[in-house]
Amino acid sequence: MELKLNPADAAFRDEVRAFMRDKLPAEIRHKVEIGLKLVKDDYVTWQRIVNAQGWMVPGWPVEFGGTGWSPIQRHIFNEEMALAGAPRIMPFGVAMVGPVIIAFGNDAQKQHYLPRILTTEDWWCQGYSEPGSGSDLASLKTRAVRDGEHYVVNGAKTWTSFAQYADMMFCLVRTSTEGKKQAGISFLLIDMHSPGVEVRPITTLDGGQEINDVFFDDVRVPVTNLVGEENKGWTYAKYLLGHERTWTADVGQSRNQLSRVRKIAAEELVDGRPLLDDPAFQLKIAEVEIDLLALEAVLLQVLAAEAAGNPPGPEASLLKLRGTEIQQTITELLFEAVGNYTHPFVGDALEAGWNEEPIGPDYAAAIAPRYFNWRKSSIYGGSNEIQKNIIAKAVLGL
Amino acid sequence: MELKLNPADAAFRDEVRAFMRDKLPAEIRHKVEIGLKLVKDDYVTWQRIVNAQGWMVPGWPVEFGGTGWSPIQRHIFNEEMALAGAPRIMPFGVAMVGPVIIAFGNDAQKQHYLPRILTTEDWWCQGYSEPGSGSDLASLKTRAVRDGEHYVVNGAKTWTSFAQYADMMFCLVRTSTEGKKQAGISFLLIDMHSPGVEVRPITTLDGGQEINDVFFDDVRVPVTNLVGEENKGWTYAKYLLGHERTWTADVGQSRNQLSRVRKIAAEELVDGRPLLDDPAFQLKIAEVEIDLLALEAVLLQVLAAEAAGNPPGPEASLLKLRGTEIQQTITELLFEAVGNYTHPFVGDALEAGWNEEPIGPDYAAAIAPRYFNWRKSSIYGGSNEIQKNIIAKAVLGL
Amino acid sequence: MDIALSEEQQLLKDSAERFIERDYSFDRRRQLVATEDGFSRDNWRRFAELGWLGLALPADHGGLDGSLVDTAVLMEALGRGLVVEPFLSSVLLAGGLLRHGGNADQQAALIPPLIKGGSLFAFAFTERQSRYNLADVETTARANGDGYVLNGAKGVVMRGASADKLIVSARVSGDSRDRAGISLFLVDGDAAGVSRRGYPTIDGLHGAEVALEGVAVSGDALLGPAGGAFPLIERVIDEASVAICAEAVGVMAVLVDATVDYLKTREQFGSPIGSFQVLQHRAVDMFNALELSRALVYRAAETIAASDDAANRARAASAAKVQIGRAGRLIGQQAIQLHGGMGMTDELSVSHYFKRLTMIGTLFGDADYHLKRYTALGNG
Amino acid sequence: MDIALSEEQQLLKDSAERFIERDYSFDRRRQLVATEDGFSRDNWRRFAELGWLGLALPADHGGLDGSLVDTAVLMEALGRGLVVEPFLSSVLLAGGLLRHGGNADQQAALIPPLIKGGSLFAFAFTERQSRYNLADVETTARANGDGYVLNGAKGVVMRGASADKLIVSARVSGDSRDRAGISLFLVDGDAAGVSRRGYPTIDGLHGAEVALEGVAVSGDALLGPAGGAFPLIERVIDEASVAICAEAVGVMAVLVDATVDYLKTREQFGSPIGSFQVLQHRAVDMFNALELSRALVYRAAETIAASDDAANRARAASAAKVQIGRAGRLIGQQAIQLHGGMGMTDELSVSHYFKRLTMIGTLFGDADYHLKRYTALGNG
Repeated sequence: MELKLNPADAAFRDEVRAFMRDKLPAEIRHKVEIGLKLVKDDYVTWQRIVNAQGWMVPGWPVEFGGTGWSPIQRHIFNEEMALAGAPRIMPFGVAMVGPVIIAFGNDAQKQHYLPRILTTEDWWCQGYSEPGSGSDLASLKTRAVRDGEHYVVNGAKTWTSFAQYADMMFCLVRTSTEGKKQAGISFLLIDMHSPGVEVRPITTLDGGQEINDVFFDDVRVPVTNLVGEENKGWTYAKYLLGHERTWTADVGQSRNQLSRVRKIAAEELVDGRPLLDDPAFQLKIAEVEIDLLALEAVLLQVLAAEAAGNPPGPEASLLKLRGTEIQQTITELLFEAVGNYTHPFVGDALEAGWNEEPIGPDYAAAIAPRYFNWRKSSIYGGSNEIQKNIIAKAVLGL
Repeated sequence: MELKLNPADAAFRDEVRAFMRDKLPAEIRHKVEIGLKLVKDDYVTWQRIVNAQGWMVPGWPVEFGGTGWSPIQRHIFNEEMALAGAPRIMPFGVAMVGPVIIAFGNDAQKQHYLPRILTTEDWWCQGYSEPGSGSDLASLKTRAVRDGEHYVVNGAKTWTSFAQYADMMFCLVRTSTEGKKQAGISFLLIDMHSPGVEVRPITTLDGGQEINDVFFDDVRVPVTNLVGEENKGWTYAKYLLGHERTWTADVGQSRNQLSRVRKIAAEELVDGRPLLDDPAFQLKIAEVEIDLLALEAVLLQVLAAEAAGNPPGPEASLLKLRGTEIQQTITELLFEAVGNYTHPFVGDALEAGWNEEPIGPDYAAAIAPRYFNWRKSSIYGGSNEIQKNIIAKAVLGL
Repeated sequence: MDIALSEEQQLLKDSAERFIERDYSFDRRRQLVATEDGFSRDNWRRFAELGWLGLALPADHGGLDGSLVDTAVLMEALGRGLVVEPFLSSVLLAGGLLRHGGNADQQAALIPPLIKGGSLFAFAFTERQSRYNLADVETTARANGDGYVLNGAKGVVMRGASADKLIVSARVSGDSRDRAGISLFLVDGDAAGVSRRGYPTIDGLHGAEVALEGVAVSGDALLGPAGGAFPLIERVIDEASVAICAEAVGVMAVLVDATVDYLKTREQFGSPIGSFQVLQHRAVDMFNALELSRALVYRAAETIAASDDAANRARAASAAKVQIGRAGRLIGQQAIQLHGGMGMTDELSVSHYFKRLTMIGTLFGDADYHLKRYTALGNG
Repeated sequence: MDIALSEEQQLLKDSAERFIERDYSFDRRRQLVATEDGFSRDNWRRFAELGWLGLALPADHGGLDGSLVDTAVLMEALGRGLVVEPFLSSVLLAGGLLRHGGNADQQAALIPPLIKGGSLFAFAFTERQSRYNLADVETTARANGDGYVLNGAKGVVMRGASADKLIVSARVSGDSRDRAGISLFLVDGDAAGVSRRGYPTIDGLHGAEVALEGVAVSGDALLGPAGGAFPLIERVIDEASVAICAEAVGVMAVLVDATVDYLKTREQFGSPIGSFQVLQHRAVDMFNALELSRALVYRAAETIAASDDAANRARAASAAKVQIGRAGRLIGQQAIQLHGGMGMTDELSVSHYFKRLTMIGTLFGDADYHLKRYTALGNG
C-alpha cells in the first residue's frame, strides 16, 4: 500500500532519491548498512553535504533555512534518507535546540547559533537527565547561580548522548528552589569546552560508549546564553519534547531496518531454504509492516496539523510509544533471523578500522548489540510508561 | 508430554476413565459436547451418580466423605471428568461453602449441611457481590440485624450464578459498621425459599440467563445459620477464595476445550483442506498446550502443598489469572475455527428441546456465545487486575 | 488527531452524526432489532432522502459519485449509532457490484430504485466450505438456452431473507477454487427454486441460508463478465471491507468514550476507578489502537479510491482488516473488562458494540486470514 | 511455590547456592570474564571436588548417576551466579554423549578425567547453514583404512578454542539434512588439520569457529553408532536444553528479585516507584512467568528422566524451550525497562543477566523453532 503521491510529490521523491544515490559517500553507506560504528567525521561530512543542498533543516521557517516543504514532502525526505542508508541527521541541533531558539531565543541567539547548526559548526548535546532524576525530570538538581554577567553551574547530567563529540549543550538548570519544582528551571546553552566541564563515558550493555555522564564544576556561562526568561525553562523543555516525540516515530528508519530483515532472511537458511520463504516468518514481517503503515498514517496527520499551525500536543506521545515499540520488534526479528551467529561478540568488529574476516556472515556482528542497545528506546525521551501517563492525563482526562 | 504416572496412578486413571465411560448418561455428554444448555436436572442427575460412586467431594477430609486421594489423583479425576465431557460438579457446595463449614462451622451445621451437599439435596449459590461493590467486595451493604433468634436481612446481591436453582445461599452480610469495613462482615447461610427473597435473572451479552440479582426484603434467618463468629466473615471469605482460585485453574476443562478446537478444525475447510492442517493454526494450538502444561505444573505444586497442609496462599491468584487467560484464548481459537458460522444466533438452538436442523455445522451455534460469555472469567471471582494486586502486595511486598 | 476532511465530507459527517444523536438512540435500536425485519423501512427512506444510499453510486443514475473516503465518513458515523439498516448488503455490496460490473441496462433499471430505497438487495457469495476464499464457489450455473439454471447453496447471506433481489455467485466452468469460471447472476428473492431460511445474527442483524434448486434465470440476469466475475467480486469485497472497517472505527470510538467515562464515574475503594494507573494505561492502549485504526482505515480508503491496481487495493483492504481485527479485539475485550460485570449485561449498550465490533472482525475474513493474504500479495 | 526436592537435591541446592553467594560475586565474575580463558580453572577444580562435574555421570566411572532433575537443581543455582565455567560444553554435552553413546573403553578413558576436572571438552555440531537443525551436517568423514578423515567447518562451538578434546559430528553417508548417515568423532583439539578461531560471546562466554581440513582420526575415535549418531545427538541436546532452561530459571529469579528490590528502593515523584500500579503489575507478570517456567522446566526434567521415548523427550524439551524463550524475553526486557537507564549500563549486573537469559533463549533453537518442532512431533 504505497502512499498515493501526486505527480509533483513523485517528482520530489525521485529528486531526493537521486540525491541520495549520487551524494551519499559509499563508505558511509556501507557502514550504516552493516551497522558499523559511525564516527563524528562521518556525521559531519554527511550533514554538510545535505546542507550544501539546502536540505538541512526542512522543518524550520524558511527565513532560517527551512525548505517550505509540505508535510508529505518532509516525510518523503526522511523516508528516502533512511532507505538510502544515510546516517540520521543528529537531532540535537536541528530538531531540538533549533526550534526552541527559533521560538523563544533572542535575535542575537538566532543569528549566532542557527547558522552554526546548519553547517554543523556546533555539535549539540542535550542536558536533561540527571543521576537520580530519571523519569521525574523536573526534580533536577544542577544549579545555576547568577554571578554578575555569568551563571555559575554546578551539578551533573547523565545519559547524555554524544557528549564526547559536543561543542554545546542545551541544559536544564535550577535557578530557583521556590514554588513548584517545575517553576525554578531555566534553559541554558553551555559551551562544552568551558573549564569545569568533564565528560565521562558510560559503557552500555551492548559494549557501546555513546552516552556519558557530564559533570559541571563551577562552570561559568554568560547570561547571554539563557534562552527566554529565567525560571521558564520547563515550558521550553516541554515544547521541545513534542518535537522530539514526532521525530522518534522514525518510520523511514524502521522501514529501512525491515528491508534489512528481508535481506538477511533471504541469506539465512532453514533446512536449506531461505528463512524469508518461511510462512511464519513472513507473517511476522507483514505484521510489523502493517503496524508501520498505521503509524505512518498517524504521523502524516500530525505533520499536517503541524503545518497548519498546530504543534504536536500530547497525542504525539502515541508516535513515540508505537515508534519505539516497532523499532524494538524489528530488532527482535533481526536477532531471530541471525540465529546462532548472534552469540559471537568481538567489540572491535564494529569499528570501521577492523580488517579481520567477519565471524559468520558480515551482517551478523551488529545484530545482537543493536537488539540490546535498542532497549533504551522505550526508556529515553520520557519512558513509554510516562508517555502513557501523559495521554491518560492530557488527552483522556484521567 | 504426558504426566509421568506410576502404575497405581495409571490404574486409578483407567478406573476413573471407565467410570466416566460407563456411567455418564449419553444425553448429558452430548449436550456438553455440543455446548447446549444444561438444566438443573442434568447437574443433579450427574452429581448423584458421582456421589453414588463416593467421589463427590475428593478434597474434603475423609470423615466427611473425602476420598483421601493424592494431589495427582485429584488432578487425574478432574481431568478425566472434563475430558469425558461430563458437566462440572457445581462448585458452590463442594468447593466453596463445604470447606468453610468444615473449617469454621459448628457440629450442627456440619451434620446438617455437609451430607446434603454430597447428595445435592441443597443447591447452593454464592452471595458475595452487590450492585455497586464490584471488585471492592468489602464495601458490601446488605445488612443483617439481630432480632431475637433471627437476623433480619435487607439488601441485594448481584451476579449470583444459578440463584434460580438454589436452595441455599452462603452470604456475606454486614453486621457492624464500626471499624474497618472488613471487620463488620458475617458469613450467613440463607434459605432461598424464605419469604422476602426475590431472584431476578440478568440477561448476559450472549443471551444467557445464568446470573441473577437477588433481593432481600426483611428476610428472617435463624442465628443458628451464622457460620463461625459474628463480624469474622471476611476471614472465612478469604479462606474460601483461595480454594476458589485453585478451582478456577480448570486445566481439565481447558484441555477438553482444546480437543474440541482440534475436532472442529479437522472439519472446517480452508481452501479445501482441513484447518487443522494449517501450520499457523497448529502453532496457535501448540502455544496454548504449552501454556496449559506450565499451568498444570504449577497447579500440581499447589495441590501437593495443600495435601501437605499448606492451603493455597496468594500465589493461587496465579492459577486464577493464567487459568482464565487460557480459557479465553481457547474461546478465541474456537471462534476463529468456526469462521462465518459464528454469525447466526438462534437463542433456542442452544436449548435441549430444539429440534430444527442446525444452521451450518452442529457445533457452531454455541461457539460465539461461549466466546462472549467467557469474557466474564477475567472479571468474576476477583477480577484479574485484583489478582495482580494481591500478588503484588502479598507475595512481592509492593 | 483528526482526519482532514473536505467541506462536503464534513457536512456529511455532521448530518450523519446528527441523525444518530437525535433519531437513533440505543433504546430505539433495541426496538428495531426485535422486529421481524430487524430494521426500520422508515429509516431506510430517510437514508435515501439524505442521499446516503446513492453516495457512492453513479451520478448518471441519481447518485453522488462519491469516493470510498466519502463512504468511510458515513460508515464511521453509522458505526457510532450501531445502525442496523441494510446499508452493507444493499448499498456497499449490491450497489458496488452494479456500479463496477452492471451494464447500462442493469444500472438504469436497478440503481435508481436502490438509491430511492425502493428495493433491497443481498449478495450471496459465501458457501459452507468457502470460508473467506471468494473463489471457493461450488454453486453451479448451467447454460439453458439463452439463460442459466442455478444449483447450490449459499450460507450466511447478510439480509438474504428480506432482500427483493439476490446477486448470486456461481461457477460456469473450472474446478472449485479456480478464480476463472465464476459468474454473477441477478435472482429474484422469490424466484422458483429459491428457498431462504432467515435468522438473526449475534450482533443484531439478519442472515440467511439460501438454497438454489434448478433456479432458471434469463441471459440478462448475468452481471459482469461471464465466467470472469472474480476480479469484480474481489474489488467490491475489498471496498466493502474498508467500509466496514470505517464502521468499526465508529464502534470503537463509542467504546473508548464509554469506557473513559465509566472510569471517571465508577467508584471503587473510595476513588473513581480511573485513578488506578493500570486502568489508565489500559484506556490509553484503547485510545491509541483507535487512533491508529482510524488513520490507517482512511489511508486505505484513499489508496483504494485512487488505485487501478487490484493488488494494491487488496493490500490496502487486508492491511485495514488486520489492523481492525487486532484493535477491535483489544478495544472490545477491554471495554468489557473495564466495565466489569456491567459490561457483561445485555442491558448496557457496551456489550452490543462489543459484539458488532467482534463480528466486523470476522466478516470478509479475520485478521489472520488477511495477514496471510497481505503476505501472499507480496511487497508492493 | 517450591519444587518438591529430595533430601539429596536440597543439599545439592544449598551447597551450590552457598558457593555462589560466598565465592562467586558479580565482581569476581567480571574479572574472570576478562581473562583469556574467560573462566577460572580453580573454580573448575572446586566443582570437581564438590562432585558437580560427575553429578549426572555413571557411578562406575566416579560419577553420581544423578538424574536430569538433579542437574536442573544444580543448573538453577549456577544460573543465579551467572557462572561462566564450561559446565555446558564439558559436562552436559560431552559428558552426556559419553554417557549415552560411549563404549566401555571410551567411558573408562574419558569420563574420569572429565569428572576430576582434568580435561575440557567441546561439542562441535552446528555449522554455518545448519541453524538449529541437528541433522543439517555437511562436514564429511571419509573412511581411511581403519580410521576416518574429516573435512568441513563447524561454527559457534561453545568453548571450542580451550577444549582439549572436540566431539565432532560429520556425515558418512546420505544427503545434507538426512538423519541417517551422521557419525560422531573424538578429535584432539590440537590435531593436525584442526584450526580454531576463538572469540568472546555477547553473554561473557567463549565460542569458536572450527575448521577441519583433512583431519585424520583412528577408528576408535568413533563415538556411538557409525552413521547412526542422530538419536544420540538429539537426546543429549534435548537434555542439555532442559538443563540450560533450568539455568535460565536461576537467571530469571535473580532478575525478578533485583527488579522487585529496585522498585522498593528507587524513588521518583516523591515515592518508591514500586507504588505505581503499572509497575507493580509488570513485576507480577515477571513473577508469574518465573513460577510457570520453573514448574514446567522441572516437570520437563522429570519427564525426560523417566522416558524411553525419544518423541516424548523431544516434546518435553521443546515445551521447556518455548516457555523459557517467551518468559525470558518478558522478564529480561522488563527487568531492563523497570531499572530505567541503570539497566542499560554495563556496570549493573542486571544487564549481564539479561544478556545471558537472551542467549539461552536462542541456544539450541529459539522459542519459535521449538514451537514448530513441538507441533511437528504431534500430540503425544
